[in-house]
Amino acid sequence: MTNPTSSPPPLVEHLDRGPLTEHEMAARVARDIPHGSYVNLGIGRPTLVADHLPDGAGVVLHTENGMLNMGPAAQDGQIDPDLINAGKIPVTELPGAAYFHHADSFAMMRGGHLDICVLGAFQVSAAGDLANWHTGAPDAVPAVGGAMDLAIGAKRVFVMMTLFTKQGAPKLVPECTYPLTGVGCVDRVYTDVATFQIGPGGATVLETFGIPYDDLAHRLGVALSRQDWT
Amino acid sequence: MTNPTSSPPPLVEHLDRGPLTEHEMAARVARDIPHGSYVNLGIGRPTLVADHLPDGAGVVLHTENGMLNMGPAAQDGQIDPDLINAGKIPVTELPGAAYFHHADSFAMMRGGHLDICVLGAFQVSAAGDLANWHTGAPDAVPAVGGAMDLAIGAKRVFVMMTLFTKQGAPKLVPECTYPLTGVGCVDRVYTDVATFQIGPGGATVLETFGIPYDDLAHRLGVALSRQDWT
Amino acid sequence: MNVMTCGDPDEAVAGIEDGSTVLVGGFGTAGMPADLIEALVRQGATGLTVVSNNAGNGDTGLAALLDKGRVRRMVCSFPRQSDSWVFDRLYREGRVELELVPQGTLAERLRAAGAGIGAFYSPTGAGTLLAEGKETREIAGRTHVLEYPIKGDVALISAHRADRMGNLVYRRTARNFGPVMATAATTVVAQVREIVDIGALDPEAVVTPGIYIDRVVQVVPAA
Amino acid sequence: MNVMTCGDPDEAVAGIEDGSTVLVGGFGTAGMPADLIEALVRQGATGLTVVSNNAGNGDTGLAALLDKGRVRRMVCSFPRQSDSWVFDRLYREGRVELELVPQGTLAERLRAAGAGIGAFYSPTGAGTLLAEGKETREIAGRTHVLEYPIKGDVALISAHRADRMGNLVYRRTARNFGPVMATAATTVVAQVREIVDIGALDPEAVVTPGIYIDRVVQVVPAA
Repeated sequence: MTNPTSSPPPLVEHLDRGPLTEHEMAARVARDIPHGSYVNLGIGRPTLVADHLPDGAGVVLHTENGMLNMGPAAQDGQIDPDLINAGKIPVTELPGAAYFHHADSFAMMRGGHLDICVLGAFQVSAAGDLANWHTGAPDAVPAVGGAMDLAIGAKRVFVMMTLFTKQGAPKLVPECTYPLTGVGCVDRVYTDVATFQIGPGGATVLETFGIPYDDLAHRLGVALSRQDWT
Repeated sequence: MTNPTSSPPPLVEHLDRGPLTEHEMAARVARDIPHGSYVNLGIGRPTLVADHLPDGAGVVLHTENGMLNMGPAAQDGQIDPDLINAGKIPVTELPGAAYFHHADSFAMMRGGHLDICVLGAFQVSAAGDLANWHTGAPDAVPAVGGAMDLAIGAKRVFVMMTLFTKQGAPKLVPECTYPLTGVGCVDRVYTDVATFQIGPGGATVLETFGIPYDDLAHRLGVALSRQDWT
Repeated sequence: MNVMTCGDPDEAVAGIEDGSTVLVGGFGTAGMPADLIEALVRQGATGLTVVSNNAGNGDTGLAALLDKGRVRRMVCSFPRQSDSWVFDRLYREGRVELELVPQGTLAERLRAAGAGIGAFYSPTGAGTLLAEGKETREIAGRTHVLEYPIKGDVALISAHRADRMGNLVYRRTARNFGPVMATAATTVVAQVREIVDIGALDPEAVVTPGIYIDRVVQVVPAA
Repeated sequence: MNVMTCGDPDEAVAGIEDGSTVLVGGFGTAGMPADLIEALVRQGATGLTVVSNNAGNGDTGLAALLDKGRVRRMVCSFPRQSDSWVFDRLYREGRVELELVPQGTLAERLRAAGAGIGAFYSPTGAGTLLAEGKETREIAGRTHVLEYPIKGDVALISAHRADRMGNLVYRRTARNFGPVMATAATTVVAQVREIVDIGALDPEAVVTPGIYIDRVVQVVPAA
């Protein structure tokens, strides 16, 4: 496998369309998951990625509560309280599944055996720091779950999020202001208006959706780079 | 369970007989294994203890190569190369057995879940230090196996050995001269001529076989104590 | 030692002392030993430290135990859930302490307690709030956090089947924390759906060997 | 990633480089990947570090690899056996290095490599020759030794059955080091007695999930 994070492809500006919908973002992430990968999809929006993996992709889904080869969400007649995903949603089992306990499941994750995990985020820094577990609000009940293990465990960490908050604040930032989940752990950021690669030199824009690179760079308060066609 | 190591019983001198044979030593050890104990028997002489556990003793044998509820040595028709004990001897499986890998097996041991292990020894010190893996001879190929894990892992460590070498040197010593297997780990020492309890105050003689206490104390260069009938 | 087969969950939790650290299995409701927790509520022990992935759902189980003021301290990874209103209230009122532990670190600290590991270095949480005040060390160019074992006085777990030696098998993702918690407590109590004869479980498929189990009780599964 | 089903053991060990660290499963001959070791002898890689519980029996397998001078260093717990004459000779002649590791520490260091644990404190070996030069720490009144992971470039293991995703089940005490070594190497090669279709193994009884396995080869069991 060649490592797609090593040398970014030339920038593509998709200006004939608007920002990606949630499902288009999920499809965009799915396109970057190599055949046969072992993948953990975080709770919430990243779960949608499963719906966009083509038949025969050979992708094996891990759920950190102790299973490989997890199938789609259970339909009415299939619901089994003993078979849930990390979001506690009833799911199904595919042929070739395996069950294991929590220490083994997180050993698998922490030991770097998962090829990719896809996570949501409040903020990602240009250095790849991730903040996705805690808003830092004083009255919030903090809860971390497996977020910190996922952030540092997988071979490649993909973040999937809208690029701006509802209030218009950028979520790709020079430094996270929310409490961190992991330091320097993010490899790619898939958003509605652009896809970023995070590397030693910071954030490189791979493509934009409905916005030219220069406008994007202007809206974000982060140093960006781009690879031009040569 | 009351802890038999806490207050030694009064000394019994068996003077109407000679030293114990190997099988009598094994039977003596077996007598001190409570009903339902989980026990690991070291390679060699300690293996004999299994032959002296009464029917219905409910003792479950652990073998550190990954099994609980190990049965007796395999007879001709029963030999299965996949089923061996820690001494690499073909054994059998009893109903209620369980198999596990080496990390789990030694976690069980190191985590203090085995009630008793019975080991051979080159030397035991009055402070309970054990030397049973290496003579220290310069041309010896060193090999330790699971000895150090067994020595520190079980709730109680019983040593079974002759009290003197063939040359007549005591094997219960003020300080071990052979390289140590574990520090302060031995609880009981079962020998052909006496049984010792090792505690904070050193070695207490529980019983002798064919030798009066005073003669034993004279032959051993170790401070001993005894509990008299009150 | 010998496994005790209990007649009901109340017998199974008898003797749990005030101030105990109780490990409670389950991830959400999967693998949650609901009958044992209800019995613990009846049993009355208080001042408990409860170690569990979550901090109760709705008004039953752990939530009921919390609501009755029996829990001094929760050690968990994900207390906040859509229906964790009891914990949320007590936490905001300052009536329960919380030690928040990343889920994998929680599992590994429990394993360490069961495996006789004195402490371990993990990269999880390095550079975050949850590593504040903890010792760190650079190993192979990466910051690691020193983590210590979590040992329980009691573990309450749920499994699918037990044999009369206490060997356990689980079912699907209900396995979760049961096997590690079973190794990490002085007294381990398992509720199971069925107790089978010795020899009825496949020795290759036993997940928790009976050596870890002290008490077993068969409960009728909720319909 | 995708598991490669190999036609024969030679294909399965192709590409192992000089100077590699090779983890070799088995305890004595149980679980020993004999066909893969023979193929490694033919393959020719040299300057190897071999991590295995024992250091070869008789004149075949690891003993043959040692005899051909391919092994620079052995990491094992019990090299000396009644029939380990090849290792014994090379060791006495100073032609092979030995790192002697207590058996449980060997297993746990392999697990640590697979589980992303940077280092751990173990009470095993404290105060003995085998802890000399190692960092120690008092934890809960007991001396612990700091131990680091053992990671392999390649692991050669033996299992009973594999499915086409690389899920493995073992048989009886032949399980031994296979499951931990499978987690601890960059490339993991398993020889099995039978390859079965996906779905033919009980998901509750899979011991090594396919995520850990890179290559599988079916071998004919010795009669």
